Order: sequence, then structure tokens, then C-alpha cells
Amino acid sequence: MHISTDPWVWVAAILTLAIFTFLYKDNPLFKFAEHLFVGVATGYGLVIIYFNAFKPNLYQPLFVEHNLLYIIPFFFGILYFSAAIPKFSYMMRWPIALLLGIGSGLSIPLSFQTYIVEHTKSTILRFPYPNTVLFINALILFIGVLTVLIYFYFSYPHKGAIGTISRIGIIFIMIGFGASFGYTVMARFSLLVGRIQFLLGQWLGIHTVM
Amino acid sequence: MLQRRIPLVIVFITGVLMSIQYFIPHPISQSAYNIALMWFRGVSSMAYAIAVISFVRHHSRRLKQPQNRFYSAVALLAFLFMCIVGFGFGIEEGTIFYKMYLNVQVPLQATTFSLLAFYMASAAYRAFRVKGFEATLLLITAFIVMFGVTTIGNYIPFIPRLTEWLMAVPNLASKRGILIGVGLGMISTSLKIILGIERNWLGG
Amino acid sequence: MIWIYLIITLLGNAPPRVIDVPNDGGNALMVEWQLPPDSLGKVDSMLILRKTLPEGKVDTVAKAFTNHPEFVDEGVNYKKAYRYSILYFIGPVQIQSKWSSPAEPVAGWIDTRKIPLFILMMLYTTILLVYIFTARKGRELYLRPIAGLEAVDEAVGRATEMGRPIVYIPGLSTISDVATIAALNILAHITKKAGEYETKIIVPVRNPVVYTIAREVIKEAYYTIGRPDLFDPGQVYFATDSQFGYAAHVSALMAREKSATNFFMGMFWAESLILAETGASTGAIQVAGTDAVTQLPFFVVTCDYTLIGEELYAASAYLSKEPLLTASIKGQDQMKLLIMVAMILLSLLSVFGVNITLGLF
Amino acid sequence: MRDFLIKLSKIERRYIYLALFLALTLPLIFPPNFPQKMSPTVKSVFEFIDTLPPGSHVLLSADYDASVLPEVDPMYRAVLKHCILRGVIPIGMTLYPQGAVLALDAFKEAEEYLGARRDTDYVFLGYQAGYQAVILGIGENIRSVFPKDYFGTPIDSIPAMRGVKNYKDIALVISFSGSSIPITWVIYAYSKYHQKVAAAVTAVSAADFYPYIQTGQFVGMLAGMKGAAEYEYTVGKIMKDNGIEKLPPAKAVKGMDANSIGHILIMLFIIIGNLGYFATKRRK
Repeated sequence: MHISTDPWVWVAAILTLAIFTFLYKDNPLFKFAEHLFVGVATGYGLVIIYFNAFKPNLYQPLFVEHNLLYIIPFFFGILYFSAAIPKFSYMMRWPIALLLGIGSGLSIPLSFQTYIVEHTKSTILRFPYPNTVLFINALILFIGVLTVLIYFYFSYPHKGAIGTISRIGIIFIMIGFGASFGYTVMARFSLLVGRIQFLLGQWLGIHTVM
Repeated sequence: MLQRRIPLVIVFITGVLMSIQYFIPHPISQSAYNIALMWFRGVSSMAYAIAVISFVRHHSRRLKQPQNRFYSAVALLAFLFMCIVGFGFGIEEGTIFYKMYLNVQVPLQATTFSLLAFYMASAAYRAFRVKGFEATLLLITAFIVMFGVTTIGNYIPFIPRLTEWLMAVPNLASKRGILIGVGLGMISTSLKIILGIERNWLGG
Repeated sequence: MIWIYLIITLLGNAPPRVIDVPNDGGNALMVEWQLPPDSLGKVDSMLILRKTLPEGKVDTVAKAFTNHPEFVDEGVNYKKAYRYSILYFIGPVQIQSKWSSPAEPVAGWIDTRKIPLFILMMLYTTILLVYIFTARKGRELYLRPIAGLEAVDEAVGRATEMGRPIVYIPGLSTISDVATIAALNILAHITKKAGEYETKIIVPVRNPVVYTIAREVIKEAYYTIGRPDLFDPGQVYFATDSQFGYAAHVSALMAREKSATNFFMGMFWAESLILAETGASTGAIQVAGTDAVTQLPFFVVTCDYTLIGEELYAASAYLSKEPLLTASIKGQDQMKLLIMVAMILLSLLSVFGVNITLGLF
Repeated sequence: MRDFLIKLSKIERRYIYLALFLALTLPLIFPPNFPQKMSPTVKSVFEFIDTLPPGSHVLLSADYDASVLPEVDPMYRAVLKHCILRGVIPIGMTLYPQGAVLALDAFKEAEEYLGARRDTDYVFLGYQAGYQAVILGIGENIRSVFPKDYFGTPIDSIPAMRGVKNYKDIALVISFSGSSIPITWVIYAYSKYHQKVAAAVTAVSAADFYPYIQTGQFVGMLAGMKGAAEYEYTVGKIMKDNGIEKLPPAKAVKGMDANSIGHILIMLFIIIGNLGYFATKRRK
């Protein structure tokens, strides 16, 4: 065993343990770590957003390259501060409107392509199939997608035949959820194994761990 | 009236322009797209100012409460410290800012993320009970897949194949069905926003 | 050595063929050239040369391999013209083909490959508008009940009975995310309900813009029920924008405030289970709703009710009691029906060996 | 008995947390080295390489970067060592600029533990830009894509490359990746040149690749930490059988053992919870 002498490793190790204590119950050490986390992360966010988003997308083109086209977003950005002045606070909705307009406009054709066209395309049965197993799988997939879509059909009461079909849809949904859950366990355990390896290996220096 | 109309006009114009540009390959449309993206990033970066104001206000308010005083001071000081070292001494590798990120924020982040391992266990223990048809289905598939992703699963002949099949067929079907519905909902909401039918974002 | 001369004469005379790449912004040209039939293994490599007109500047644009006698040059501009030539390396010998005739890349005004998608988009818009106008005329439209919806009101009621607060998480995404919009609609409804019983509702937010809107929504909701005095500036705040920092904060909040009811509505990522499982451990009633497919399993397992995918949008429309919004759910349904019919028809046609794509599928 | 079960079904979550923590920690400190049985898709890759005549060539493309290192890197190392042990010549290359350094480290390990010699036992070509062009180029002439190897040696003066011209002289291509690059290999190398292709990928991306195995477009697949551990374990066993005493660290096996014990624990808890649930229900 060679316990680390690097003070930064100690900081990281103590903070790691502090977060783990929450599993026992809420306590002052965790509360400290949580507030430190929130403070550091917000500060980090501000600095990074300034250097990586504000500077290249607004400051550089407007104040260095003097591209007057960028007065518009700068003006919109300034309007956020109108929130502080009750009389003008309604103007804060303008930048939000700009973001929402651009975001919604971009998403419409893209969502059509990725969510609807692609998924429909790969669900439609395409004969011939190289073997029966593949055909049966494609057929089950096809039935699954249709029944799940029926489950999300709101215009008709889910009774009788439609009720039965939507019930099959729920079965597919539940099997899917169960499979996803079971499949994700491994990834999450690996994260914890990583933290334990940090504590035992890098901090406490137990070399068999790494 | 004006207060509501202007933002609605803005969403309409930007929304229509942005959805049409997808179909126009001409460089004019492409550069409009690039400018819009830069505006988008620029305007949203300035929104962080509100975040900072709210953050400072929230924790300053809590400085008056004895049980929270110390902790909110920690949050405020940590925030200030990051700003000073970040703006004052740069953010490149080797700076204090970078070291704080690497040795304070990253371990806190990774450890919080790793709590999920524990929560997976307790959630499975608590919720995976054989009550009702659907819960049972969920339990059985999760159980099979958990078996299938471990080494022991390989000793039972059908488990690895069954796990693959569950992931590639029913799981995919359920995801696709949900996503087609989600896609339709997303598009219709976006359209409603652009057309000014959905206006709750204006604040009630 | 004779074959080298043969190749030289064959190659030397053939300029490459240059054609415009359609449906682009005039930034690509396709260069194709003929290889002599026996060239495999004899031509070592090739360089593609480009002459920009009118300047006449010559650049080497790419190296090519023998099996692939075509190349798309994406470094051109629609305002200029170009000529191309191929430089062959055969052992120690270098041979350059003739220059092609000048070609101009064309900048298109419409991408013809996307026309089917555009038609589909217009079709959907029309269907939605038809239903919205029907609703405007005041016609009632049937929509089936959603199980999780009654749960929302029950959950608010329970917090009132227990005299403990409600925690509402409007997702972790930005305002451009449709799930966030839905979450804010539901927040308006819940705030009104909770306000009537004077039950406290705490809303920590991760995104600054969402924070400002959430604050407005809550103020407005209290104003609508005639209780603007209930608004407390400390009840809605920006927590932090770090995903797991936010998760740590909300976990601690639920544990400390001992909230009776937690709502998780909107877009979530891996933190979903951290939030929902901590909430469950404090014994709170939890209602979740998200369109994030990867997180749904965790909410379904840990929450009392979960609005799955589209149900979240539907719930937001139901609760807003806005006939125009519920009408659009109807429109969504008709489009869904159309997609299902298309899937079945195209599959059936395929059984008979007819594979139609409509330029889409 | 019933009371005991009911009590068990109400275990406090803290004990579950503690049990899980121990289940993941102890195997790391005291590696149990469980025997690993290969899953069918891993087995097909293993057997393919294992039955190749010595002197055959296998192309190992390290199409990954550091972000998927824990899962994919052990696979690369294990397959590489397997080739060396079998006398099959691995040709290392990458379509990712960051992949070269990562893969090179694996070759160094093979040198250290197996005494593999560069240019006679293995070849390392390094990185070449352009996915599609590279994959297609190798189909015609590998020299046109890689005139020299990573170290600057002309391919023609590398003894191990003698007689290797294109896919006809390469028995198998394995793409190690966390993205959809293996599909690119299928489209250009398998569909166009009928080259046999296998994939070694992360657990997350594996879910998308199962259909390709069913259609036979992939010979086999190593998926996630589990696939890595199975291969690593088997190769470790061959090394021991060959009398090699000093073995490189078995990272995937170690992580997988801890993971397996964790999974068993969860499953046990689920069973206990349900037994208790039934006991409670019957009492009522």
C-alpha cells in the first residue's frame, strides 16, 4: 500500500466519500459537498459559457470584427436584464421568442426525418427475407410498432378490439422497459467500480485493484 | 397587446424561416442557417446572466437563515473563487481553474453519477415484485437480460441468444413506437408555437 | 515496356468528365475518369488537379485509389468555374491527362430529394390546422382519459393532507425542448391546484431561460386564482446548470424538505433514477412524465404514475383545458393513423414483390 | 420461516447499499478470476482466428478513442495476443487519429509479454484519413493506402507483409469501435469485396449491431465489458498453457467479475423481495 501524497487526490477522495455518505443519510459533510458542488459548477459554467459561447458567437464578431449583424442578438441578449425593471420586464420575452422560434423551426423538418421517416422506413416489411428467422423477427417488430402506436391513439376509447391491441402494445412497452433496465445495470455498476478503483487504487494505493 | 404580439411575431418569422431553410441548399440559405445558429448560441449564452443573478440572490437570502448560513456561504465562495481564477488566470490545462475542475467538480460529478449503481439495486429490489401482469413482465425481462449480460448467463444455453433477441426485437419495437408518437407530438407542438396557438411560454 | 507507352497514350488523351452534383449549395463537383482496362496494379496512385477559373490557379485536391475512379470535390464555389486533370504515377513515370472542359457548380434553390418530406410536412400541418379550426368553431372532440392525469390531482391533494410541500422538476433541458413546454403547462395547472389549498410548491430549475419562464408561470397561476400573495421568490430558483450538481441538490432538497409529492415532468437524462429513487426513499408520492425513451424504464419502476412519451404532451393539453390544444392531439392521432395505414399497405405490396418508397421510406 | 421471509422482504435500503458496495469492492481487492464461458458471438470470432493456418493475416482496425477505452481497449489487446500466440500475423491500423497511440500501446504489450517482433510477427500501419476511401483502397491495393507503415518503413520491405496485397490475402477484418464504423466496414469491405468482418464494440452500440449478426454480415461480435472479459480470460488461459508465467493485467476480467457478483446480488435481492412479498400476501 502506498497512500497518495498528492493533495489534489486527497481532495477528490474526501469529496467522493462525502457524496457516498448521503446513502446512509443526509448529513453536514454531504451538505457541504453539495453546496461546494453547486458553487463550483455554477462558477465553472459561467466561465466556460463566457469563453466558449459568448466570446466566439457574440463578442468576437461584434466588438472585434465589428460585424453589425450581431447587434441584433446582442440587443436581444441585453433584454434579459429587463427582468430587473418591472415596467419593461415583458421585453424579456423577446429573446425567449427568438430562441424558441429558431429552435422550433429547425426541429420540425429534422424531427420528421429522424423520428418519423427513419423509424417508419425501417419498420415496413421488405420481402424477400434471407431466412425465416429474420422474417419472423421483422414481423414481430412490425406488430410491436403498430400496437404501441395504437396504445398512443387517444381519439378512440380503448375498449373491445382496440383495447386488446393496445394491451399488446403495453406488453411490448413493458418488455422493452425491462430489457433496457436490465441492460443498463452493467454500465452503472462500471461507474461505481471506477470510483472504487479511484479510492482503493489511486488514493490508498492498493495495486491489485487497478 | 403589444407586449404579447411582438414575441409572437418573432417566433413566427424565425420559425418559418428556419423550417424552410432545410429544403433550400443555396449558400444564402446556408449562411442564414449559420448566422441563426450563432445568434442562438450568443443569445442563450447571455441568459446565463439571469442564472447568476438568481443563484446569488437565492444563496444571499439563505445567509439570513442560521441553519443554512454556512453552507450557502460555501456555495457563494466556491462560485466567486471559480470566477476569479477562471477570468483572472485563464482556463487552460495546468491553471488553478482547470485543477479545480479536475479534482473537485469531476470527482463530485462522477461520484454522484455512480450513486446510480446503488439506486439501480434498491429500485430493483423494491419495485420488481410479481404483482400484476405488467410488473411481472418487466421483472422477467429485466431478470433475463441481467442474466444475459453477465458471465454466468453463458452457462445457460438459450440466455445469451434470448438477451440479444429481447434487445433487438421487442425492445426496439417499443422504442420505435414511442418515438414515432413523440416525434408527431414534438412537430405539432413546434408548429403550434410558431403559429402562436401554444403560448404558455409567455408566462401563463 | 510497350504497355507503358500504351497506357500513356490511353491515359494522356482522356480528360476526366466533370458533372455538377445536384441538390447542393453549389459547393461540389463530381470528377469521373476512365481507367485503361489493364491498369490495376500498374497505376500506383493518382492525384486530382483542379484549375480555378478565371484566375487559373492550380491545386492538388486529392489523392485517389485505382478502384474508385471518381471523386467529389466539395471545395468549390458556385461563383466560379473549374477544370480538372488527373496525374497518374506509373512506377517512375508521371503522366498528366488533358484538362477537362470548364464546369460550373450550380447552387440549387430547392433540394428535390426533400420534396416528398416537404409534402408530408404540409400534409401534417393541414391536418392539424383543420382540427384546430374545427375546435375554434366550438365542436366537441372526444379524447380518451389518461390514467396518470387523475393521479396528478390526487398527488397534490395528498401533499395538502400531509401539510408538506410539493417539489416540481420541469426537466433538465432548455426551452426549445417540447417536453419543457409541456412541463411548464402542467406546472401552471399544479400551481393553481396547490394554491387553492395553500400548499407550498418548490421548483428548482437547471436552465436559466426555463427558470425565468417558470417564475412567470407560477406568478401568473397565483394571480389567476386571486392569490398573488402566495408567491414566494424563494420557491422557484436556478439551482445550477451542472447535470449531477443539480441531481445532488434536488436529492438533498427532497430529503430535507420531506416533500409529500414529487413531480418529474419534461426531459431527463441519466439523473432520472437518482431523483426518483431518492424521492421514493423519503416516502413521497411521485408522478413522472417524459419523452426520453431511455429514462422511461426508471421512472416506471420508481414512480407511482408515469406519463409515457406522447402522454406527456397529451396531459399538458388536457390540463390546460384549451380546446385548440386538445384539438391538435386529435390531429396527431389522424397522422398516426395515416402512418400505420402506410406501413401496412407498403408491407402488403412488398409481399407481392412491389417495393414502393415514395421517395421517403 | 415465514416471519423470517417477511422480515427479509423489508430489508432497509442501507443494507442493500452496503452489500452492493462490498460485492463490487471485494472482487477488486481479491480477484476471484471466475472461469468465463464464451458467448456465441464471441466464440465465433475466437474460433475463426483459432483455426487459421499460421502465417495468415488479420486486420485489426482500432477505430476508437479514449472515451470508450475501458470497454474496447481490452478487446484489442486480447485479440492481438491471440493472433500472436497462434502465429497469425496481426496488421494494426486505425481510422481514428487518436486510435494510433492507443493501439500502439497494445502492440508494445504484446512485445513485452509474448516477445512479438515488429515486421515479422506483426505489422503496424497506423492512421490514414478518410473512412470510405481507406476501406475501399485496401480492397485494391493496401500499398496505395499505406505506402509506409507507422514507423516509416516502406511496406515492400516488411517481411510480414510479403504477399499481402488486398482483402484476398486478409482472412478477417475486426473493427474495434464505440461508433457505427463497423457498419462502414460492412458496407464497403463486406458488400463490395466479400471480406469477412467482425465487430468489437461497446455494450451500448452492440444493441444496434445484433441484426447484422443475424444476417451474417458480421462473422461475430465482442460486445461490451463482457465480450472483452471472455476473450481476455481465454487468451490468458492459452498463455498459461503455453507456460508463460508473467501475464499482463486482466482489466476486463477483473471489472467483469465485480460486475457479475453485483448482478447476482441484485437478482438475489429481487428473489428475496418476492418471497417475502408472497409470504406477506398469504398471511393476509
